[in-house]
Amino acid sequence: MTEQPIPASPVEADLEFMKALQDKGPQKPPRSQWRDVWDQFRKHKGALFGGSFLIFITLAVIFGPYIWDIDAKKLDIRNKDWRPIYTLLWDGDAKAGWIHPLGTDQLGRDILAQMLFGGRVSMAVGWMAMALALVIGTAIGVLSGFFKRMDFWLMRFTDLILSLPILPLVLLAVTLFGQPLRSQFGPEGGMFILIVSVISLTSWMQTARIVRGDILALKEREFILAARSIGTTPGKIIRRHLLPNVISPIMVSATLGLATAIITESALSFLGVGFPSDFPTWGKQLADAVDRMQEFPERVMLPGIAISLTVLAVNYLGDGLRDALDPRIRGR
Amino acid sequence: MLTFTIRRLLLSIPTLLFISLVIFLLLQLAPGDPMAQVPLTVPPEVKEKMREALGLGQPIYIQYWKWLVQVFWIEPQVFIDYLTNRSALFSWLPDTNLSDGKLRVISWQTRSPVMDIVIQRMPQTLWVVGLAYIVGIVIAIPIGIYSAYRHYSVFDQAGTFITMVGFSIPPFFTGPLLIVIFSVTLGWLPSIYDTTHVVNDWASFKVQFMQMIMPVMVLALQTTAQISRYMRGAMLDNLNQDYVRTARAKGLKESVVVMVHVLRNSMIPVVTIIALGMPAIFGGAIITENVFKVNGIGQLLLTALRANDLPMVMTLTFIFAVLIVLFNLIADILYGLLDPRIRYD
Amino acid sequence: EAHEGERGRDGEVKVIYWQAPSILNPYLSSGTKDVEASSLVLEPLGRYDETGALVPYLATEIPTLENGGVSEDLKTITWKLKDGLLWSDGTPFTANDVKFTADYCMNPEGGCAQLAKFEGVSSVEVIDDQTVKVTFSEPMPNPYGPFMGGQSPIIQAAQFADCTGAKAPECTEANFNPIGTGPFTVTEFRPNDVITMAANENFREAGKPAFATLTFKGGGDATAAGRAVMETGEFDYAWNLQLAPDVIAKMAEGGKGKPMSAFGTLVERLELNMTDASPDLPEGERATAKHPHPILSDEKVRRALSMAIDRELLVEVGYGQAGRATCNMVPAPELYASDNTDCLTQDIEGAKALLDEAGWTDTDGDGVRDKDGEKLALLYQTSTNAVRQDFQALIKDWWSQIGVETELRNIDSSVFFGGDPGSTDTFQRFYADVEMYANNFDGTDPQSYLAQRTCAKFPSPETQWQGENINRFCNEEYDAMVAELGRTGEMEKRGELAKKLNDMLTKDSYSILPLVDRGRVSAASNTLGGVVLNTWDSELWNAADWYRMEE
Amino acid sequence: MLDHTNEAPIAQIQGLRVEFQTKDGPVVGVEDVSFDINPGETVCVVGESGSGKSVSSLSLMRLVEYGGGEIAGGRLLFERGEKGQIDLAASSGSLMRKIRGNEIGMIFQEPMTALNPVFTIGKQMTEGLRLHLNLTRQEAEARALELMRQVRIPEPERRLKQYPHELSGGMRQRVVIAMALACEPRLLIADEPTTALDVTIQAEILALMDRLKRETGTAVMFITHDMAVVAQMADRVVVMFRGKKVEEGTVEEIFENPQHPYTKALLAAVPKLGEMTGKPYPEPMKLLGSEDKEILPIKGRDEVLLSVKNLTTRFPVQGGFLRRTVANVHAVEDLSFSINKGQTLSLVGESGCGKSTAGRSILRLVEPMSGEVNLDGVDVMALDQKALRTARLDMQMIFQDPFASLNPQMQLADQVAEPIHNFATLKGAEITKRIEMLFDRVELPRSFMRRFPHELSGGQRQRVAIARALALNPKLIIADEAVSALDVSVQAQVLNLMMELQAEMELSFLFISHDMAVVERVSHYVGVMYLGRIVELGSRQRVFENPQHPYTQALMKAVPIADPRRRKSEKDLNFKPIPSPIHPASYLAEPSTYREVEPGHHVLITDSGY
Ligand SMILES: Nc1ncnc2c1ncn2[C@@H]1O[C@H](COP(=O)(O)OP(=O)(O)OP(=O)(O)O)[C@@H](O)[C@H]1O
Ligand SMILES: Nc1ncnc2c1ncn2[C@@H]1O[C@H](COP(=O)(O)OP(=O)(O)OP(=O)(O)O)[C@@H](O)[C@H]1O
Ligand SMILES: [Mg+2]
Ligand SMILES: [Mg+2]
Repeated sequence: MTEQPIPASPVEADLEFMKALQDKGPQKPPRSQWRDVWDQFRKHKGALFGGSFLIFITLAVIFGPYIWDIDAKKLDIRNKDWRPIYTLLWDGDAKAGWIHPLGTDQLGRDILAQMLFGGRVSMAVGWMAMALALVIGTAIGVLSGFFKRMDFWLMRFTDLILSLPILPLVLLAVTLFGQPLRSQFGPEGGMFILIVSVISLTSWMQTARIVRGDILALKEREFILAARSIGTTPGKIIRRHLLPNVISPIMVSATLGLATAIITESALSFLGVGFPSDFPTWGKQLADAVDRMQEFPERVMLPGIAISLTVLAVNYLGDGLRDALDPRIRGR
Repeated sequence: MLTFTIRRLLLSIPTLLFISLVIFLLLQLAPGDPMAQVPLTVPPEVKEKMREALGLGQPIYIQYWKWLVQVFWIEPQVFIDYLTNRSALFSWLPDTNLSDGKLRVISWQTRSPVMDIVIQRMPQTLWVVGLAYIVGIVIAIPIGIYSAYRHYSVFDQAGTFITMVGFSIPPFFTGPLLIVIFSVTLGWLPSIYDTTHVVNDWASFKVQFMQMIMPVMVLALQTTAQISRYMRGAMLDNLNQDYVRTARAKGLKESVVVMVHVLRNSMIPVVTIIALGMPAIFGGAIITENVFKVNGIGQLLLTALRANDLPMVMTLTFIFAVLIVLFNLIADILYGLLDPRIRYD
Repeated sequence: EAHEGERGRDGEVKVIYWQAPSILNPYLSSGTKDVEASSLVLEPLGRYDETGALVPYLATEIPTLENGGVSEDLKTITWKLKDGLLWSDGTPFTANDVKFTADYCMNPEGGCAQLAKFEGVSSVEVIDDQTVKVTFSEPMPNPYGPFMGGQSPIIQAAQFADCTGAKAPECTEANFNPIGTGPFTVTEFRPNDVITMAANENFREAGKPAFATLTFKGGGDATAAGRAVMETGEFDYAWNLQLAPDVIAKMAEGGKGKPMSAFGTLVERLELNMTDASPDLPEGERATAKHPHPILSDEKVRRALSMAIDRELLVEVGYGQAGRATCNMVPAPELYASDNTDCLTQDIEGAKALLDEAGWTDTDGDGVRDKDGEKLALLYQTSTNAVRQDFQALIKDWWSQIGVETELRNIDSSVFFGGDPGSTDTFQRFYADVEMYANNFDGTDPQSYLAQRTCAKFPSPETQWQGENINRFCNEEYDAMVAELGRTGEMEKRGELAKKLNDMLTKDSYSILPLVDRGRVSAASNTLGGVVLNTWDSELWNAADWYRMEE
Repeated sequence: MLDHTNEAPIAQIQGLRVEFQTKDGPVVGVEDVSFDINPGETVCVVGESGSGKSVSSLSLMRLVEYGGGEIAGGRLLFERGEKGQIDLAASSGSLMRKIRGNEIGMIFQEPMTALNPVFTIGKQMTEGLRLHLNLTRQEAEARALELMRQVRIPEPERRLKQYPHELSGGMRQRVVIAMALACEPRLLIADEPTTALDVTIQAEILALMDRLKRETGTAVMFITHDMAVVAQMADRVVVMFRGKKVEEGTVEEIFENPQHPYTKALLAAVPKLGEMTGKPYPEPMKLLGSEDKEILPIKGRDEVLLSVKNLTTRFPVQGGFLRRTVANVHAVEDLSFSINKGQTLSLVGESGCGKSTAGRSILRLVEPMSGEVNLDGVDVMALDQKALRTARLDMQMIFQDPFASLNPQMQLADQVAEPIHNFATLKGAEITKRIEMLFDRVELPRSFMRRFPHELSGGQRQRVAIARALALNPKLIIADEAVSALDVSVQAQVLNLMMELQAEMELSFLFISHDMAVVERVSHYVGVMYLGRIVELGSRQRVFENPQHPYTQALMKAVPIADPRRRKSEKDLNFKPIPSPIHPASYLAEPSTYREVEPGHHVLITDSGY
């Protein structure tokens, strides 16, 4: 107490301590919420990488086909089996050149064009299926967590879907809805809708379970009771109070969901119920190239790396967004 | 706890009946024909006769009812007969012949009882898929623990990276890749799994070990990716709890604090996640089994699907559903057992 | 010869089939994998050899008109069995077993998969222990259906006595472990997985088989099977490697084994739908004779489509050594194969001219021809399979060069080839304009194969979409000629007729566009001797002659 | 105060400085703090939340490191008896592990979370014993049992085999104390050991610690922000403020002659039981720094706003195979009272006696089993769900934990506006105006409207909760432990705010609390609850000055008084454990009958279970 720096006037000092006893507010001036989110997000290096990569790949697959305007489906059988340009580095005689920087496949289709176009499809399927699965999973999870009466049956419904074999399901969907969708949206559009629906309909269960668990815990929190006491309707409680607080597990599911969707799409092509055969997707390129893995490793590596990097990017982006969207973490 | 278990078990019976009905209808509605693999040289009239012999002409509800009776009434009788006649445990009981002359669930492809084949397939599935699950868990848990303990360290980042890459690469790529490297190029490991191999001494164990490495590793990669994420999350949740500080204030070693106090709490959610993943083991791994020719349940399901062998698909799917419902219950019970705060009445 | 010696001297031989056998009774499954696996155990009276010639197995000789085994009226055939034949369980093999086999398959409740082999059989009589006579209700120019080839081997009467009719599927033990006369006996059968076999101690030829045991592994895919034989050397024989030629060539570099190929009657073809399958038509009228196809009914268009295709290139891309470009439905045997080779040269310009001639021109400049406001657009479907998808891509490309727009579609083969009348995606239903698949005929006689294209065999709603005339080709002249073929016993004459029929379907009408005569590629280890690849019968037809050799 | 001055201090903190590395750069937790702890002495460290009390104590244990802190300067001298003096700040990790739990014991604030939920009490107690004293399992268990007896846990044998959640909060805290004492440490650090506990249990624990200190001669560093507790326990007091020590002295010096303005302000904010004696109406507190405000008693009106009759709420306990109700938790049993307009009725009682349930039952946030609730002429019990929602326009609730009762993901303005949106009482710009008005009203700067709850201090958060409750202009506010979680100084301000609002807007409060001093300050009427029943009901003055029911009397005795000269001795305390409110389904609860001891002062005469 001896070393206390004594302020100039004792009265002033008193007042200062008096004020100190009042509530201490935040020292920093308030800022726009989105500025804040962005600032927090920027601090997360992984998220920045993930975000930039995703933007890059999205732009690439959207605009790439206009810039690199070789038709991905165009056959050029005389120029088949080109190697990527970099093979020239160690093998001067390799069949490679700038016309096909990443080489061509066994029918002479340009691999770069296929990657770009295939990425477009894979990304679209991945995002759509993931989004739909999240919506379904979250809805089921919230409903069964929030309404006790529905819980048992919704969870048993989840068990049911978990145990359904996907292959007959796809075949059934193709039979029942294939024709109408084809005539409505064309063969590719129709298949797209079908694949997206099937993938999402069979991959929401994990999300539902996790969300349900979190909702069960959140429901007991006091602010939900508070919301009820001020007359908030259940619908609004769910929308305004519960959902924003389960963002984090949903983000995690989203990350895994995107990967699963891209891979499931390729597995479907693999099993022969996917897109028309001349319609490239990353998954299909990967599956098709497995047989020639030794001769043409690039044909598996390129789509493989593209899928992995996308998934990683989404994962990091998810981490960063989760931190950025949570005001508690953001404040720190 | 006991009443809880019994109640849930009883409630699961109607659930399972309903699930079986849905699966049955799904399979009925799905296109596909058990004659699809019959060569085109066989004329349609003959195919029609073959279909009739399989009982395909009957109305759907009769087919379903038959299946129900066979699965719920006759198969248990067969099991009892087996117990009293042949099993080591109960053969002292008078031999029963409950199932004699009764029609069991017969596969259309093999014309033999589905259950026999399923039982025949169990060992390799359990060996490979089960071991992969265990290996995956054994690898994942330390990774998860250490990543959480050294949160945001290089190790944590690398762990995240590798597990996510592992998760995002499909097994139909990793499988052949390993085969090309280890079987074709290096010649160290067999590329084809021998299901008839019997382990009876050290040498044969080594052979078994060699042929299991690759499929186990491919499958374990996926498990590791998932479980280590959960483990890390659970550890992170618990590392900041007050009781950890209490434990440290007692002067306990850091290893004891983390490996006893924190781990025990973090294992509760992870163990239930692990339990929920168990049905998948019995379900086999369709793609990996196919790549390495392990020919377990997954491959059985795939061939049955390809051949539209409905009794087989139906029974396998149903067994899978039973396991899912059962392990859901087990996960709940485990949660109650592991966490003393939770009590079911 | 090197392979002589005592039975079982060469230890183990390992065979891999990427489709796993599910049953060893060929009468309950006609799946190739099951028939071939069982051919190691069960034997017919005679087989086709690699040239398609008939060779006696359990019979002393092949009965013919010349040797009197076949009656003049073509209504009976009498087989004489070899002396002293024993089943693998040591009991004697008699004519009774042969008769039983026929009864077993012809039982109306049994759902016998090989019933077609016994078509027209009115009775089978046991003359004595060594002689059996088959009587047909109609004259049979080709009486070698029953007991000939891997699909109708003889099963043991004693073993299957209680397994006839509706009880057939219940005899799991018999169906999994049939007692036979072949070189091997089943030790353990794991359905859809693996079969272990041991040499048959009672096999009729001394010193055979050379191998004491045989492991028959099933499952996986063709790539893995090929790899196991040619690259890692884990297996001795891999069946039917349906892989792209460059993939097979790469595998062969592994040096542990080599691919072999042989040709049969399997032809990959395009079927052009003669009826309108447009979804705008009401259900029940789609793809039926009521509505002829608006585009493909014109022979010029069909011809143009055929001319645009470079079949040699297809072979190069998809089959390599294992394929030959062909213009024929019946590519073999020589007696029946037409010399038609017109289609082999691609002629894009000619095709364009033909389309112009037919009135299809590109009026709106979008690269797709049209006529009367309708586009020349086709839906082209096939089953899911890597090579077929490559073919689709190539053909689509060629057709686009002549101004035809093509939409591709592939369907899971279990649906496509399944006869589910409820599914719109079966190949019989043909809700598309063009369809690609492969078909062949059993044995060496194409009569019933050609008869598939008669007007009466249309798949239609009335027949639950069953029927073999897939593209709904209908020509009275053709029907009459098929009837004539059925009455003709003289070989020369039969050959003439078959060729004419073949030409009517292909180069005269272009209603079917044959693409590739598909051979069979299998691989054998460098150390496996005695393998003769045979496409007319089971590939394992001469497993008794296999042996191990030094590299 | 014991005379140990001739001995060397057990612990000397000299110029301690602790820094935390955060994303925004280093943060100083404590700066240049020095004080000594002598043998056998209790040093109380007081100060508001965040002043560095915990950080100082954790530094002494060298546990700050695990929270991301770093001892950046100063010495922590610790006297180890024969082994001499060492500087803890410079000791190795292994030496620290020998000292922790062995020579220095620590008791933490939260009894609910300080114990590992998945290990038995026995395991957690013996762990340290076996480690430090090298005891065998049996020996350790015997010692644990002895310790349990020492801290007076009933049925100690059974407790050792139980899990933490099976014990009540008080028992758990005793276990934590026993654990800290296990190895007979030379120094015991108690970081707010009673903050989370009921008065009665707090009194017991304080008495227990006092006795243990006397019996074992351990030095105690006692951290708290509750001045009443300080008055009860301390020999010497260290006052901390913003990471610095501002004053140090004996307990009498501090209380009777505080030097530092901060200490003075702190003491002024502490409500003292008995301060209101003789005053019929509640009045706001006189706080330093706002002396200029006039203090007026709040009279209210004599019109009944809320009347509750025979309210009973039971929670069914389901069991058995068919999940039938086998027993009931009799949370609220035959409760009757009324609240006048503009007045406050307080419900006091121990944890679990049914106070919250009573409050929630009135709002029908839990469905009562029977009874009548009449709010300004509306029969609340008869309303359907829709009408009930509308009825809630008139009655609002403020919850105990200001952090838990606000949605962490929503901006404050939205949270305050939510009830308005729900009932669409206002539209468009009017809403904004109203929110601004409310923020002004609860004395929050308008700039806070766009913030999130975690960016506010506890008191500010509670103000937001109050603003939300006021948004609809309710007639009745149920304040369920609305100030229990707040710092004294902040608590005083919030209480004053509530009282001001009451005076101004004629609000009625149902004030639920277990803090007798606070209740004395704010209420017109008081109901003392025990096991779901009101055991005594009357005007605050009568109940406090003339408690009749034995439970009320015991409760009053347990309340610590912020005056070092009025310390309670352990002998005064006599608490029975609360019986279980769970009764089998067949149980018939008897109706409550009351005796009117004075006009308006009722005492339960039927069995209360006490
Ligand atoms: N892990 C940490 N990271 C960053 N700052 C911290 C951390 N722990 C404490 N602090 C800071 O150190 C200061 C002192 O905190 P401390 O916990 O000692 O307060 P306290 O007096 O114990 O308060 P309370 O009464 O709320 O327990 C605070 O300003 C706090 O912000
Ligand atoms: N939802 C519920 N289900 C079952 N029992 C409950 C429920 N809520 C409260 N109880 C029980 O009712 C009794 C009264 O609880 P209540 O929360 O009203 O007490 P309280 O006086 O508010 O205590 P505290 O001071 O700890 O908040 C307790 O025994 C409690 O366990
Ligand atoms: Mg503290
Ligand atoms: Mg309460």
